[in-house]
Amino acid sequence: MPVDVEARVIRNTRLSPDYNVIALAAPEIAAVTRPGQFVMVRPARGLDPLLRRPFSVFEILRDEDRPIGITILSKRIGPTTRLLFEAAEGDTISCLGPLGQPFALPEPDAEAWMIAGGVGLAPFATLAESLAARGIRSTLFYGARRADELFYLSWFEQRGVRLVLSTEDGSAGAHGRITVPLAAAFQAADGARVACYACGPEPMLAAVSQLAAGFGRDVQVSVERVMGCGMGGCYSCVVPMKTPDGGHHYVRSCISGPVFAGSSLVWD
Amino acid sequence: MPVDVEARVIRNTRLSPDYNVIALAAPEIAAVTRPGQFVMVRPARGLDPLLRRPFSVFEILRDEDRPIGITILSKRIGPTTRLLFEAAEGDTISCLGPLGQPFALPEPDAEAWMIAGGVGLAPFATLAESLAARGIRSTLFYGARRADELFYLSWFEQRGVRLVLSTEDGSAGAHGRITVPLAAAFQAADGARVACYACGPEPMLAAVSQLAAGFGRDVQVSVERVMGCGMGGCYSCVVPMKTPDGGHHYVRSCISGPVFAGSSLVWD
Amino acid sequence: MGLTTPVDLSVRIGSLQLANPFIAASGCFGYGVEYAEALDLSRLGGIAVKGLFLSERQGHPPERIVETPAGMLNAIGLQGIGVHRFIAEKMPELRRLGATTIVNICGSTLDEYVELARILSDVEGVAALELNISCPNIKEGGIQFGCSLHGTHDVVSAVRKVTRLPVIPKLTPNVTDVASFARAAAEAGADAVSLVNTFLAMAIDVETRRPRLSNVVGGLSGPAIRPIAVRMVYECRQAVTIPIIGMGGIASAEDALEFFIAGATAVQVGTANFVDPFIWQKLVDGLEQYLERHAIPGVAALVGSLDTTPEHA
Amino acid sequence: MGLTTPVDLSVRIGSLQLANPFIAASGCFGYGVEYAEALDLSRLGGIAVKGLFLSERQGHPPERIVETPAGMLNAIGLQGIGVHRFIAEKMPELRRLGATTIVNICGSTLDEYVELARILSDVEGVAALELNISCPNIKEGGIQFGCSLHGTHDVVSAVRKVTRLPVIPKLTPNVTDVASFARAAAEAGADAVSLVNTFLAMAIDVETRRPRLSNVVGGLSGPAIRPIAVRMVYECRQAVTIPIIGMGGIASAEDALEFFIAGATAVQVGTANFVDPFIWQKLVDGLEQYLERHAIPGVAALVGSLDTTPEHA
Ligand SMILES: Cc1cc2nc3c(=O)[nH]c(=O)nc-3n(C[C@H](O)[C@H](O)[C@H](O)COP(=O)(O)OP(=O)(O)OC[C@H]3O[C@@H](n4cnc5c(N)ncnc54)[C@H](O)[C@@H]3O)c2cc1C
Ligand SMILES: Cc1cc2nc3c(=O)[nH]c(=O)nc-3n(C[C@H](O)[C@H](O)[C@H](O)COP(=O)(O)OP(=O)(O)OC[C@H]3O[C@@H](n4cnc5c(N)ncnc54)[C@H](O)[C@@H]3O)c2cc1C
Ligand SMILES: Cc1cc2nc3c(=O)[nH]c(=O)nc-3n(C[C@H](O)[C@H](O)[C@H](O)COP(=O)(O)O)c2cc1C
Ligand SMILES: Cc1cc2nc3c(=O)[nH]c(=O)nc-3n(C[C@H](O)[C@H](O)[C@H](O)COP(=O)(O)O)c2cc1C
Ligand code: FES
Ligand code: FES
Repeated sequence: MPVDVEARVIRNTRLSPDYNVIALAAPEIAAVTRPGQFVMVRPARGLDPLLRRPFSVFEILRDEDRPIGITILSKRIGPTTRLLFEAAEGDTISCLGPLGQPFALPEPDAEAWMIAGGVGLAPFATLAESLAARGIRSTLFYGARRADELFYLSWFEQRGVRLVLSTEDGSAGAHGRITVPLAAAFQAADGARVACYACGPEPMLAAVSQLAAGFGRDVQVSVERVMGCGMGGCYSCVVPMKTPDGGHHYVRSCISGPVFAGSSLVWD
Repeated sequence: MPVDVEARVIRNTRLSPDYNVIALAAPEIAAVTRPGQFVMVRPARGLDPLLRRPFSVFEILRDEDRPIGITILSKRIGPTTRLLFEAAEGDTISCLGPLGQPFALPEPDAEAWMIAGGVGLAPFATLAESLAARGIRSTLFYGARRADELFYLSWFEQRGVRLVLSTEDGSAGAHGRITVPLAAAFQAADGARVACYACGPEPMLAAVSQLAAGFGRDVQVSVERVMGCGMGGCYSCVVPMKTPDGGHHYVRSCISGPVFAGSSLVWD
Repeated sequence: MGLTTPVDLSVRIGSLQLANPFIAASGCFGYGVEYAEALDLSRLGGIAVKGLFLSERQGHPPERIVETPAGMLNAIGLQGIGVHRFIAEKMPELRRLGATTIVNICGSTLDEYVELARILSDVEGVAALELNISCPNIKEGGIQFGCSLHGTHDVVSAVRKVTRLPVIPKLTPNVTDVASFARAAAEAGADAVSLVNTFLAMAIDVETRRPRLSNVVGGLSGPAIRPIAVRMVYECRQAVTIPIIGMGGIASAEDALEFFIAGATAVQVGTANFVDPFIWQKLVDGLEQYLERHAIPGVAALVGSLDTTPEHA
Repeated sequence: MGLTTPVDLSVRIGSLQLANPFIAASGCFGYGVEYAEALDLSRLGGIAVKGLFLSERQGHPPERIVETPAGMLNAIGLQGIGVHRFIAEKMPELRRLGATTIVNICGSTLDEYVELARILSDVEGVAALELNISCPNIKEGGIQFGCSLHGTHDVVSAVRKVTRLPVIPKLTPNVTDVASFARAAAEAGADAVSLVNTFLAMAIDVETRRPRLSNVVGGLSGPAIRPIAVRMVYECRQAVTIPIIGMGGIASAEDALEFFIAGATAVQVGTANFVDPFIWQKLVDGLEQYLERHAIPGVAALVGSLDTTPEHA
């Protein structure tokens, strides 16, 4: 059951000129959020911007194990993310959640691969913690434009996550897209039980889904569509899901997703 | 010539749960503003609220005689004044001015009476300074709802301004409206040369104008009409000015005012 | 709420009694059931469910919405499960939850409206029919009726003949004289009219020089349109005596009050529900407080109470 | 601006050449002279001066404006000094300052429009006539022409006969099919059409239950209406070949670009000038940068360049 919290900003950390991590006091949300779920956020006081915007829950903040809040990893691209970038400690931000279907966690004997492009890293911090709590070995395939847009590397390392990195300019990790090291990993993994998760720009999700399919595997993708309500009310956030007859129908990614089997969607 | 300054908030002092004085870095405006002039202010970043709002220049801030900024005395009644109330040091506020016709200063041998109701105190700090600089004796008749809504009393006293106070609840000064002590003062002033200035709610301006007229005197009133532009562009801010035929025509208070001879306007 | 006599929030729309005058607007609240986990649906005055055709519809490809100043455009294209699946899959839960269900229906032809009305009249728990003759986003449905006085008259009287449910045509604001459409609807036997649907509008991505919506044009809703919607409700109030359900940009009790005072007996809330799905209790509380503060016994006494006498008469 | 070939910001409206496509909207810039201290008026593409009747007009009592979500209502009631005082008192200064002056004229009868056009045709420095047949705020003037196709046609052809100045009827958005009005205007010999005027709207003070404007209703302008205005310009672009002057909520170069791409050859800016009287240089700079960035030689190449082919065709 989603709740709406006027969440106080505990901390706002700028990671780069465009990225920030904002910590929000929202114990009710922190207590029940599962990896892959999201919140609908509204930092504005007046009517501009009007609508909430969806953001993955990045971290769960705890005070001696008691969940006290969440963080959001935000990339500045428009009015809401600008307000999130500029928010000051003590401001309040309206935060509705948790929403959406979480990732399905793998069997204990599988390993897990998280595949992130850019701000698509966001759902994987909570997932990494859940995986670690189950003792599941995990790898983060993480691609970005440049080395200085690869964030939280030590955070993941501290939690035992193996890192495979790539940058478009070659300034860290492999040169190019993350699909290159990923393809090699699929090749090497052979028959191993691997649960794959991906989040990032849609072309990347399409590429990863197709790549996985080529190896007879599936990926849980977290899609990011423009969302009006996040609750199933508006039908704005649809993705084309395959139908048995070879066509597609539109399903609402806010309530049926944002996590889908990559193989179930039509990628164009 | 008005300029538009993205003025940094130097300081924001709350005087009460509704009133604040906000100090803005705006040397270009501070350098040329004359008593009675106003600025059109917009603290919002987005489109809500959309339009600027008019505010009297309250004080001129100086750094060793160099004008560096202005203050605004604001009473919280809506979205803009709420933003002014909540503004933090370092925020920027768009500030267009100086605008409008200033008060006419009296001859050196006259004395001056400033008649303020509530936030109508705002234009009188700069006026008091100008009067003091000319060596003109001045009195502030200042009415408010309660004692704790009488602000800046020592500020005026330090500048040699005599104070006559009234409150609606009798908690300071005379009990009731400021027109009561004012009527007594008119009575006592007899033939003395007095320049009268008034700013406050329109019913008060009407009452003061009529009172003055009864004693054969006039008052320079500063009217506060809803203003769309402050520059003469929109014709929203009109006041009815008497015409010789006993009728009236509408004049724009932003460019022909906000200061008018009380006797020139139609009060209803 | 203090110890005063409780104010009366209930309103009557034809034979339909609503516990309070706040209705979820069609297309903005799914089929209602989506909100059942978050809200007690029986506490809403009513729920106008997503516009239904006879058969399932795919809707338009994304992008389907775009935010605009104090508003949004939508071109969903009436994606929907069709009336039969609605009755089978959604109505049982709506009944169970005690929702006052207003079914918004759309047809490509007059016969389809009649058929939909016939089918829904026999369904337990359907409280009223809202005739969507005003969706700006699809070519084939509704709007050809909504933009013609004859069309409006014909579809309302045809539906009227086949149902005893309250019939509420929903008017488009994209016309020169909305009051004449309210009149046509009333003459054809409508129990009430609802207005406004969205304003036909568009937004352009200047970098790509392409429309932001896949459908090129869409419907503008949200606070931006409120002043126009209030004016249209006011005009209709002068033209007809049947109840008016007002909407367009309501985001607070104060906004809703503008509509009641202009002449609406009930209101719908669409876009603002996206921003705050918990708005319903706030609307009820705000209205209640207002009525108490002004010593007005109930909503009915407020409806159409605008005082337009000149200030200094 | 870099070292690239300078882009061409000039546009042509009939026989009228504008240095850039940004015009101050009528009623939002006084008679122009009010801004002469703050701005170099010759740097604006043009100035549409406040709507003029033959004789002086008092206008409506206050309140005349009220802010609404991302917009404002106005019911000024066309207060004005009349055409004769305008010519005597304002035109000399406008000429001296090199302003491209478009005179917005209003009449209560067809004859008044003709008379105004005749008078102004002989005045040096008048660059064009904008026929205000769309003011929603006054009962007697203009709008009865603007809401009827015949009325629009008649007033345009009558004015056309008595002047060689470019004739630009200004269309109201308060109609079902604005494109048909553009067509009527074009057929009657208009050199261009301008649109949109304001949307008839109202706001209510719920505490007093009185209208916020003394005139009860007023015209909605500002960013709120932009998506509707862009759609209307786009529709007119399909309907006529004469130039379109677009307006409605433009507050940035990007907003203006939506109008050019939708089909406007020039744009007017009203409400945003109240918010930022120094907007003009920003508009020019923003447009210039956009054209350079996209290697578009001039505004003309941008006009009506919207690409509506489906994304995955
Ligand atoms: C389930 C979900 C989880 C998300 N998690 C995060 C997150 O953790 N961190 C984060 O930074 N962002 C995340 N996003 C994306 C985020 O919602 C957008 O960045 C946000 O809406 C931007 O808001 P804005 O007001 O700043 O800009 P807007 O004005 O909303 O957007 C600016 C431009 O980007 C486009 N745009 C907006 N959202 C998207 C999108 N999802 N895909 C493609 N284009 C888009 C808009 O159409 C517009 O042109 C998530 C989205 C979804 C659906
Ligand atoms: C020349 C001039 C100088 C002013 N100087 C000051 C000043 O120094 N300090 C100060 O606090 N205020 C001053 N005001 C008034 C100030 O402009 C308003 O308080 C301001 O517009 C409120 O903005 P808002 O967005 O907070 O509320 P708004 O939403 O603009 O207003 C809230 C409500 O108050 C009404 N309202 C707004 N302005 C006025 C008004 N002037 N008279 C009556 N009702 C009004 C509105 O109609 C609305 O109902 C001045 C006004 C003028 C014209
Ligand atoms: C996303 C969306 C979908 C809509 N779908 C429908 C619909 O199916 N049937 C209908 O009659 N109106 C539909 N509308 C119109 C709304 O019911 C309402 O008339 C309009 O949005 C104005 O109200 P608002 O400003 O409160 O949103 C839709 C509106 C939106 C925003
Ligand atoms: C205060 C005000 C006064 C106006 N007066 C006139 C007028 O005299 N003649 C006219 O044709 N349009 C008039 N308009 C309409 C504007 O010229 C313009 O069409 C409308 O405001 C939409 O543009 P905007 O959103 O940029 O303001 C007026 C608008 C406002 C806000
Ligand atoms: S965002 Fe509204 S239905 Fe998904
Ligand atoms: S405020 Fe616009 S003319 Fe005075």
